[in-house]
Amino acid sequence: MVTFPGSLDDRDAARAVRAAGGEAVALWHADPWLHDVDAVILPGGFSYGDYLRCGAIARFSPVMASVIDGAHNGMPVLGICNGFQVLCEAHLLPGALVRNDHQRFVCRDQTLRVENTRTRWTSDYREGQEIVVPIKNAEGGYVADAATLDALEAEGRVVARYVDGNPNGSQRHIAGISNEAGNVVGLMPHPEHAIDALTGPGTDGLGFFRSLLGVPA
Amino acid sequence: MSPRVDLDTVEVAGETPDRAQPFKELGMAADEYARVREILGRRPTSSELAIYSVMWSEHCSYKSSIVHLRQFRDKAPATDALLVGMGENAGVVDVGDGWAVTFKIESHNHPSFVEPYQGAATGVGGIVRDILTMGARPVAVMDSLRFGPLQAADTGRVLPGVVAGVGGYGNCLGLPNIGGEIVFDESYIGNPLVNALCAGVMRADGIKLAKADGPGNHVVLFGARTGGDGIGGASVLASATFEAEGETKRPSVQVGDPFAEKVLIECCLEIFAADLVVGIQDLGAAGISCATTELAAAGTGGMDVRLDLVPLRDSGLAPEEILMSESQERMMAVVTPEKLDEFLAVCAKWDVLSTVIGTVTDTGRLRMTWHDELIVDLPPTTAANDGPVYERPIERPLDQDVLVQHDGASLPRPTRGDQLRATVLRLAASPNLADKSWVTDQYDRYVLGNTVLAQPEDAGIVRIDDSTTRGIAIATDGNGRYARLDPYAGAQLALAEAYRNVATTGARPLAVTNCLNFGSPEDPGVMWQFSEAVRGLADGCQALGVPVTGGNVSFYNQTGSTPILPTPVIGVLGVIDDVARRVPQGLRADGAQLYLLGD
Amino acid sequence: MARVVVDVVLKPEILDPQGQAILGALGRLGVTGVTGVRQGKHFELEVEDALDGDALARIADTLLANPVIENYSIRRV
Amino acid sequence: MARVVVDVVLKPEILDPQGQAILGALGRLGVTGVTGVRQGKHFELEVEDALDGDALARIADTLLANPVIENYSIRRV
Ligand SMILES: Nc1ncnc2c1ncn2[C@@H]1O[C@H](COP(=O)(O)OP(=O)(O)O)[C@@H](O)[C@H]1O
Repeated sequence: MVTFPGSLDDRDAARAVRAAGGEAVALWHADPWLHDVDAVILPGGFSYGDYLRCGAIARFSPVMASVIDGAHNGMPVLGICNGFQVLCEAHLLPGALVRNDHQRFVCRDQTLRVENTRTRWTSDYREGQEIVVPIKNAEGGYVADAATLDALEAEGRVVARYVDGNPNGSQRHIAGISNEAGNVVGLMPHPEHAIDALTGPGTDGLGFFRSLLGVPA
Repeated sequence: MSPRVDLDTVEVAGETPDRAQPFKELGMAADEYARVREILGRRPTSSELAIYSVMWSEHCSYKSSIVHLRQFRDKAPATDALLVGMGENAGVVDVGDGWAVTFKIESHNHPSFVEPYQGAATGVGGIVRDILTMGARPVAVMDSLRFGPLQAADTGRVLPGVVAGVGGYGNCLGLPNIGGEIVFDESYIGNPLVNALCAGVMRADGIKLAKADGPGNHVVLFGARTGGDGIGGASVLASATFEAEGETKRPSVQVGDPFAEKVLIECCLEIFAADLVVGIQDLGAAGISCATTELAAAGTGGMDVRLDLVPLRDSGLAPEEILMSESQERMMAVVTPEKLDEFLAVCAKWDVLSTVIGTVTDTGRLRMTWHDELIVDLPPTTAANDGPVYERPIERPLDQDVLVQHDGASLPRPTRGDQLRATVLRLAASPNLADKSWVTDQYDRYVLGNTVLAQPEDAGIVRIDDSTTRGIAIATDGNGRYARLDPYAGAQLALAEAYRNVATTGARPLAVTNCLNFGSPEDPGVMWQFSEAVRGLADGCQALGVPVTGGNVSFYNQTGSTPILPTPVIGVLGVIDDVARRVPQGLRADGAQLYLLGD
Repeated sequence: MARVVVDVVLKPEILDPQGQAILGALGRLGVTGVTGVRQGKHFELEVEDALDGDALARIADTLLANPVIENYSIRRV
Repeated sequence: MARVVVDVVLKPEILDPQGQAILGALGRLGVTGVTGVRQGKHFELEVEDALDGDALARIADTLLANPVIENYSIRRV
């Protein structure tokens, strides 16, 4: 679990990892050593205040050099919200995330359809399963050129889509995508806020963390 | 920067007793100025005048309200829940199992009118630092807002910026917003109210206080650099003393940097965990003037400060301006020599600028130098605690009787079904009653993973930490129309509503905070509203057995001679032993029975 | 039809957290030689030729910039 | 010492909700004659004279703009 200055949901994501039965290890942005972890989560928040562009500055932190290496070597990496933005800025995932079409920050419970269950982070779900997970972002609209979008769809790399209303103007209702190998996933919604019915809309988000722990590395 | 040739030093002040000083422009009365001269036995230097003028302002000294606010202490019910009472940055309440909670509400009304986004954002930033200063991790924010009618042009300008500012700053800090209010009324055109509440959690043995104890200890300024924010007043001083032409009036707008505050929070929490400070104070409205005088007054009593060491954003700032700057995201700590290195190392880890600017002394004097020249030499308690106190004239307005006579009995009432239907629809569509998710959906309520109740519930609940089942419930309420009709009862109704909202979640109400938004204290009618509201609140708290732990007064909310509706906003905090047992509102089961309690 | 560019920058005395963050990032990237960064907004407007300078100034003043904290410049390109 | 301006704009094919919103607001304000608005970013850099064009392009390319969605222009002023 990486903490950048300005990360906010790092403790939440660590809690989700523990809830799924894993051990959460804190990684610090300035420390390039990944402490021999099996997978990395880039949490939500406003790294470096999200000044300039979301994720643009975090992408250059020392820890990211190691994360990029690891991702290329097949290590599972999940970027949630701001983490998704960092992954796009780091070119581990194609496209970019731009300001919501309605221009406001939006926080709400969102229904998603899981479309690709072959990634390291989604194998615990059924294909087509609908889940409810909070979203909260101001710059969550996924954009890419038409060729990239077509390729993502053709290769089944759209991991999840928004159903019942697109909360931010994301192209083709994309809520999350993966890289070709399926080890790197970026998600705009926050599964770490849906692991306990007491503090979230339900427990639908746990599957992302369970998926990782269920598949042998 | 080289020392100023015509620096107004203590020595110069002694030699030029008759030099005219712009105390009026700084909002100081002639007799207040005379008292400063009496305290010092000479005329103040321009830097000393800067300090006294801000510390004795209504905003910092509560000079018009303090005689009334004392009732909160005098009538306080006996309670053993109170760990720190009124007078500190925020009160602290014992919530059991060694946990303590601090909470407070504060206004940022005028700045939000001038620059809605930044005004609201820095309002949130300021109250969060107040909570942090007590040694607590901030865990939730709430906001209580008042605007003119939805259709008014002023509302169209102010409202979107205020909501975006509250959200922008709070979301970026990673603090869940768990509730608040938004009310529309004519009287708030040109006088929007932006009251922000923050709650924080700590171990009861980890409370930090704002005091500079221990001669020889270091005074460290850390956080953002000091810039020309909010020093409209100080430029009068600077120009009157060294640049007769005067530079362009500096902006009174403070710009917030939530990212800087977020790292400041994490940095402070690490500093607290390692027990690295003797005392700590946030820099709010009166900036360095307030932090130095209050820390010294509450501690050993003296402090030496080298003002030229303050890191600046704008190298041209004069000492008077540095003293009055309201730059955000700054803190001042008192650190022992043994712990200084460790303190500075934590700051470096978080990339937080930290600078030793002074030393605690036992001289009973606050002394400041500017490039080795003495520019301030005063007894800090005189600035921090012994400000002027006014018994403002109070008079029940003449129109009050007429107003109250209209008890509504003569208003038309719906009698038929279709009329009732139309009335219900009109009420449901009124902005004051309609769904508020268009506002609350702009606030993050999930972050930190401890939010158990939030919008649209009448009270928010957060679990205080995920190692426990214990939680706190908070509600804020206020009704200016009731308070206008009867300020005494209006304040009590607001208290009772917030109290009920907390109680119905299953939490036990423990403590009260309040933000008193009124017109000009120089208007005897307004002062009557104020004194009645305070009396009502104090009596109400006594009857309910919950103490007032802190709050804030905002006067001068008026356009011309027309004040806003008197608007006491009351926050009640309660504790719930097991958050899983909280009671949400709404009917959750088919066949459930409805009961009406009370008469 | 003409194209007009309006650049909006924070007044020099106003804190610019974004510029600060970029400067910090450049330092961490090992880029030397940049000593200051201020971030502002850049607007490109398509306007009819009839729209005069006064009208443009009004647009900049009321909508594109907040004169309390920002300055702007207008140029036709 | 030199001052360099870098303007960053969204590529034409990328939707610009901020520009759209401004256009809408102009309409509501009764301003006619503006037919298009795009919003971008404007950076003012203080740089040492030794910093050459290549170095500036690298800064713009890697940090100030995201080439996936944005174009930039650099000018010394
Ligand atoms: N309406 C009020 N009710 C109770 N206490 C108040 C009220 N207004 C101010 N106070 C108390 O007076 C003290 C000074 O308040 P304030 O100046 O707002 O604090 P700060 O120094 O953090 O700005 C605080 O302890 C505050 O809680």
